[in-house]
Amino acid sequence: MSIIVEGRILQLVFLLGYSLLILYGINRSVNQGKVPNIRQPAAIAAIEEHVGRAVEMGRPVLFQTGIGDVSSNAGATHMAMLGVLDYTAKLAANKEAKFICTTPSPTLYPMAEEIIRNSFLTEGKPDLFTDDTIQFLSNQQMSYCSAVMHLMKRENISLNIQIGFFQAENLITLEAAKDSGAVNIGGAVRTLRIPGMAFGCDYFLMGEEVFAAGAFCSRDPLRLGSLLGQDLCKLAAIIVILLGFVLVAAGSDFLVNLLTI
Amino acid sequence: MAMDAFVGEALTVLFIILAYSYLIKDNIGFQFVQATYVGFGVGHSLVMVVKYFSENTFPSITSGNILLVVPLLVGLLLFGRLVKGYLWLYRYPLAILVGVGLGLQLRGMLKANLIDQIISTMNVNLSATVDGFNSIIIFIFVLVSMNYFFFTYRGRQGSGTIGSIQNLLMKSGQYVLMGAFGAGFAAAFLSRLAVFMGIIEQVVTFFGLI
Amino acid sequence: MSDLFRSSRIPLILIWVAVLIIFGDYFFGGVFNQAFSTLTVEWTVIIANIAIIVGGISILLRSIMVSRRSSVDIVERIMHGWQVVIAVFIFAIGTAFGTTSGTYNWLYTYILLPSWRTVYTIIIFFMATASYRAFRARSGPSFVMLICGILVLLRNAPIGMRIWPGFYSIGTWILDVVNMSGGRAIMIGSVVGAVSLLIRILLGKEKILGESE
Amino acid sequence: MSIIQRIGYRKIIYLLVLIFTVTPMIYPFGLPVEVSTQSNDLFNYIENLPAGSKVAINFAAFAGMYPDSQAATRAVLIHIMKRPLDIVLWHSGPDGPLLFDAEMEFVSVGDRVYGEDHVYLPYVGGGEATMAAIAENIRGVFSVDIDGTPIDNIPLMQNINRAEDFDLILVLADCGGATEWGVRQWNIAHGVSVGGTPCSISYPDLLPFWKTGSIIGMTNGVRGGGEYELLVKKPGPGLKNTDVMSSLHILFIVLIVVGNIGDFMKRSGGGS
Repeated sequence: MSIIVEGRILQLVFLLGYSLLILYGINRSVNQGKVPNIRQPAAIAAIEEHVGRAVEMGRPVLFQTGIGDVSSNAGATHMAMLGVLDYTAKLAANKEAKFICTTPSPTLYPMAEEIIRNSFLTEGKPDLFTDDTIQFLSNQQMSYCSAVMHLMKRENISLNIQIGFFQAENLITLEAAKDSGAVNIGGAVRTLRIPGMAFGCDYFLMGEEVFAAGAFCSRDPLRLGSLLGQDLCKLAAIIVILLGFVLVAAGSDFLVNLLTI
Repeated sequence: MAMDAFVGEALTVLFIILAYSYLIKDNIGFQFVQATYVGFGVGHSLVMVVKYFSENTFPSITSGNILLVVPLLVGLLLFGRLVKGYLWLYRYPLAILVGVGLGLQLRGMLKANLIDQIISTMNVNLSATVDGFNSIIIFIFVLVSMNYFFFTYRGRQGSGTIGSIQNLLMKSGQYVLMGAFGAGFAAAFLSRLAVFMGIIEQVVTFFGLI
Repeated sequence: MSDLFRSSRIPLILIWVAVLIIFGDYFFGGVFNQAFSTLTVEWTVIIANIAIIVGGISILLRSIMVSRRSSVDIVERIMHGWQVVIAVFIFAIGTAFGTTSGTYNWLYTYILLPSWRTVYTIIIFFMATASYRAFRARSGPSFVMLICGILVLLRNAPIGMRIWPGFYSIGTWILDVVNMSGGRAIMIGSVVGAVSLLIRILLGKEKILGESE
Repeated sequence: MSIIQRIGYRKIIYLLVLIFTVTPMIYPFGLPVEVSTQSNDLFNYIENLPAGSKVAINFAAFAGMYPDSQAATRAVLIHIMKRPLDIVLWHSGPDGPLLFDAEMEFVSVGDRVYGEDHVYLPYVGGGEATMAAIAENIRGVFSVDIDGTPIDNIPLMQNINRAEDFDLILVLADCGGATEWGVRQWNIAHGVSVGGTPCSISYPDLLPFWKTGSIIGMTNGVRGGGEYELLVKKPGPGLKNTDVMSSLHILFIVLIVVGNIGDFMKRSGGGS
């Protein structure tokens, strides 16, 4: 019979179709220069507003990088976090707000330091980078929590940003920030981490919004292009569902059977 | 109770009290417990992996499949990550792990996460039963929630009917997703609660309260 | 020549080969199946288990480094030192006496289990204080989340059914319909994200193979 | 309000958590549990498996989170050991072997013969790739069983090579994705049905797989344990602690509601 294993033909069609849509998005943005513009996510707009507020109140802004787990799918979350870090550091340097970044991760520490240094440089304010701008507190989960809680109280922070790969300790730091009167802006990709983040934050990004925010902040044509491709893939899925619904309502399960050949 | 069991139970209760002393203030007792479990955990996982290799892989190399030496050697290149200047060696076995890992995950997701979910969503049963009602609700909720995750369309979403329809779909998608995460919070709480009950039960039985 | 090996060009080719074998086996079977079996059964299982050893040793090496650095405060240095000592001690006992021996079982049951589970459950206390202090219904959606969270809590608690039987059916409905629909939308999105990530890796655009030297 | 300010709301809430946990342990009021559809499906599927069917068990327990699915895992083990099924069990977490031995003290093996009715294979790491490798060629991954006996000498393992030789795979005590690996590498790739006792943090993410049929049934953490204990009529840790579960759930709901009302009054009253 056909060379493709029976029952998997449509899966191959979806795989190739999705790959082409994403390549189309990337090619259109990177090679043809038509970079898609995406609306500023609400949480990123909130960062801008609250960094301004921090300057007025003379209280520092805190950015946490999250745990540096090296598993392959967390890599994409780190890239998005570093994009937001770059965006926030430039904002803080531009408005001359006191900026503090804490990390429990030895792997993320050098990457974050390099990004903050460059951001301050491009904004023409390299002297803002002091030695407590980025602090490696401890790679033990709970010791990191208590260190961050003390820092929040001591520095009397007005904004706490936690967008990235976090584990259970994010609840502790969110509550400590709320306790010291700060605004929480957070983001989590994994579904088991989103409820804690959603409950504790004033503004937050859920699931793929974290990647969209990272792409928006880094303005990298490749990521923005792949976002357009991903939207087209989701649109294709919605169209197939709608088509299937109409057929099922009309009593024919042609599409349902087609999808399983 | 046998002597070593009693000493063991006493030690367990001591560890529990030391650990929960963190709630009053982060202290050396707590950090000792945390360092113990991290160190013990690493030691234990190394014991178990070495046990697997010594009983399964090495015998099958010596007894028959001599070719297994090649993946073993390639695997040892992973140690390049620990030696300054040899990071490039580490990338060869890592490439295999990344390629196999993502490949296996994606090929399974195509049916489990995509096609099966699409079929189950479109397969609405229109009978006037609770099940029928639920299947229509699920159909609407899935489409609306998917609408929340459109990023590039939102760029052109200005005024006019299309813009407001899109906004309405996205807003209602947000409501469905937030309801779903409320259920997620209850699950996360239930998960830790059971472990917590076991700990408190150990302390309570040790002091003979029940 | 040596910088060809140092660059990530050949590893990228390895990723291409692995992905082609895996999808080849899944969609076409036949000759791919033998390559797939060798790749997963003989290669990946061994490399993945060696990765666990490398991961464990890198944690210990980092602890040794921290415990030797004078800028770190003394308590943390001692604790990192203790971490390495107990890891080596447990490894020695485990390989010498075997994990089914009495002493190993005793150490495991009365030292590892309580210390791991207590650190894991401390979050319950913080969930309680966060419930009181941080969980706020600020907007419409977060109000819906709070209500659904409470309704599922009432469904999971056996007492919920005693207060009002409706709590069980409403909570189950939220799990089986609302949570399932939201989860399904995220699932479909995760497939799209995985395809996009794989394509960016195959194009060599993702820094997944670590920084160059 | 000065007392609360002086001691601080945190310490008071910590005390409340302790009180609401210890009291129902000392004075249990014993409430039954409703059995959910998913737990029922798992029970009926195992109950209706014809005699001599082969069941693979991936014991995926991790020391820290095991108590959450321990009650359900014990109840399923009791149930499956009673039925005339051939069982091949292996471990995907380093803590598996020790936790499994401790668990089997509560499970009677009846007149089963080791090596003919059930086999325990060792721990092997490697996550989803190893799960796929076992499905492809179990003899390539394991040369010996957990006691070191070569697989070729074990009668039960004679005609077992691939996932297709099994009728069901149970992923027990999974808290980190092992059930999803089972769905992707055993159900999708080889057509074997998946059942399991996941801990409740992974339960909501697995519901869509139950809806599409890849997962035939599953329990929901400690609450599912109580439900399955009812089904196998063997009370255990699940049913014993239902009252503590209830009291702590109520405490949490009260804290959330009081926190929000307080905040609402302060905002509308003080207008801050």
